Amino acid sequence: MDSPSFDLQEVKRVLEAALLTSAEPLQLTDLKKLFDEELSNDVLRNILAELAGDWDGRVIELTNVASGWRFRARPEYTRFLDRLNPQRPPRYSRAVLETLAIISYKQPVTRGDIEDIRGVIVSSNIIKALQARGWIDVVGNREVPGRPELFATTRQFLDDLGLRSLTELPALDDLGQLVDTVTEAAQFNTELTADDAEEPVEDDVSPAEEPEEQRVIPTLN
Amino acid sequence: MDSPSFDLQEVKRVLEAALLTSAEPLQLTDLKKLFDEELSNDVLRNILAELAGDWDGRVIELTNVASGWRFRARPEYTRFLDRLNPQRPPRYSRAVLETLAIISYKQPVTRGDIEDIRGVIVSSNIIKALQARGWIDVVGNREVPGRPELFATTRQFLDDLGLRSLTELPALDDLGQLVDTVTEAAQFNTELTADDAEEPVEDDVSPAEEPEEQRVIPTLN
Amino acid sequence: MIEAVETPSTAPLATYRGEPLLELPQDLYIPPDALEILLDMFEGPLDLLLYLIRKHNLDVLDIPMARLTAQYLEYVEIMRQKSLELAGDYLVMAAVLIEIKSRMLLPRPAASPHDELDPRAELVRRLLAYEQMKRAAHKLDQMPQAGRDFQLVQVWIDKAVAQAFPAVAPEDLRQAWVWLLRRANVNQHHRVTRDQLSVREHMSAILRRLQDVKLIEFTRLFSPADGVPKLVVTFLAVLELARETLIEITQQEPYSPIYVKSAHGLTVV
Repeated sequence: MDSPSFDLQEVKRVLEAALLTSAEPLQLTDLKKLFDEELSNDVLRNILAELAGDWDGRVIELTNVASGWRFRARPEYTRFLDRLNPQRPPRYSRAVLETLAIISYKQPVTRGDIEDIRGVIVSSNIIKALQARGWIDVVGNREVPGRPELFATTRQFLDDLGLRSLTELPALDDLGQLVDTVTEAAQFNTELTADDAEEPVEDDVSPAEEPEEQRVIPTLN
Repeated sequence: MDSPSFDLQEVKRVLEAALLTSAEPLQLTDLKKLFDEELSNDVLRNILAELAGDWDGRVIELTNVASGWRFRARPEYTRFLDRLNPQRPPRYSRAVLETLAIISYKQPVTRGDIEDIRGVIVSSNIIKALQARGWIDVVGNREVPGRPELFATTRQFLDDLGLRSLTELPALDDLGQLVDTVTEAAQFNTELTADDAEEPVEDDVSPAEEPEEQRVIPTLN
Repeated sequence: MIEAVETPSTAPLATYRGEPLLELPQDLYIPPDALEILLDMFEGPLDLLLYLIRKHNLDVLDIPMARLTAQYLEYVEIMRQKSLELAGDYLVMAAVLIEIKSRMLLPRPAASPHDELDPRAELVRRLLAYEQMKRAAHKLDQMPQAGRDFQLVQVWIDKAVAQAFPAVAPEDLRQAWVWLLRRANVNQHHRVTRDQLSVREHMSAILRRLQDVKLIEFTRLFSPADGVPKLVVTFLAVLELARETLIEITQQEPYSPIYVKSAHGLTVV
């Protein structure tokens, strides 16, 4: 393995075949297994970057998520593809989404923690739905009376959202900002009542763009 | 509908996205559902042929199988991709292993012999599975009423287990503690096999790869 | 929160009924049908409070407790009429609000006006913490999700080429014997010794030959080059086969060639 005796173009083709046919994202360690030759991470990354470039602007794109690399169709084709698969994952209710958000940003949390923040009982159906989706799981128990279960998000959650790590979640609005956004939020709620699905107000808080880390990012388990 | 108001390139891209993301082959009727416009079979077939041409010589190819159109990886990449998911080989059930052990150690045996030892009926599926694998075959019939078939292990069985001869099967004498089967005959025979072990394999199905061995040249068949 | 629990849960209702509804501002009025739809949207008392605060442009840091409490109780009363299940969480909050409101009415000690913790502080903290998560939930929902907003690529590959067979190691067979032996119904006459392997292997080999050629001259079963042990084993195999009537050994007359036939061939012919 002194000089690269292997054909880089062939390596790229094998990688492409593997990534196109794999049901799961593939890590660098997986991809190495494809070859007799020992390929360094750098070489692999370079080829993957090249491959991603080859697919740029086409109907599918190569993405890097928490569990590795995978191809996905570009979102703009979803509206067509939905006609073939009428049953796609539902949009979750706000109750589910709020529970998910609390687990995502505050993990690991108990059901009690979630209830404290939401101010209502968390139905076990919500927890079950998120567990069934493979997005959360139990990572331990808090050592207090009753030993409540601690929930955290899974790698699949990150994969499904196309994220590599929790640090890529949209930044939280900080509390000071919330105090100042009275008017804006009032507007938001008015639109909500008007049953407006778009809810554009939220978007002006640019996600992930803010460099100052004013939030606590739980380390990925 | 009269003149193609739709963008053929876009139609091709949507078809490509659908075929790349579908777990199942897609029929023309499925593919038509993708579009608001009504596309004729001829138009669709032309576009599919064009799409197949675009992918010609690449790692995956568009094929038309009985149940419709689908992309599939070209067969020459299978050997690489097999390395990715070395499916953990399934394990034989205890019934199969016991049957195989009896045939290995007691051959030639009839199904009745196996049943006597195992104490239960031997399902014909077990025998069939072992025959299909090429590990046992029928070497004759016992001349008793019903003329039951006599089973023995094959050369391939030895090859697959990495044995040169049945004498290399694990010795069973150390099982004396479990069942006292040790007789003077066994002792005598142990001496016999002590020398026998060095013996090259007696094989009537000669594998050509050991030229220097002074093996028994099959004089018959 | 803790003080709130101590407040009898019937207290807020009693208080509420003691207060005239006319105090409510006009713009709070929502037609009953619309309200029903609206109520479904509230995820709990905090959500409802946030709605009221935002709707009326109240200052979160200086909430007019009397006004907010009155409005809140009005909604709770309607909810109570619609759905009793909802009442629990909402009633606890009602108690909290009333408790805060009454503490605000108490004259503040002049000694330390600024050190005194605002009775509303905890409520404000909770409202903001909830709003933060509510917004985060909305952002999460906006993110493209696999399956919902984009599809994953899945191209077929023929994997049937090398179908995986169960692997068997010689040791597995020995283990299988141990299982057999451990079973009570193992009979003594099924003893297995090392030698029999060799003899039985040769028995099988001889039978195999006899499948193709029905008749073999006895001596051709032996090859002197094989050495004595092998010759002995082959001989034992022939004898054992004869004993088990799997083969027939014939000789026309003394010193003439001995022939070995499979018993199978014998009966067929």
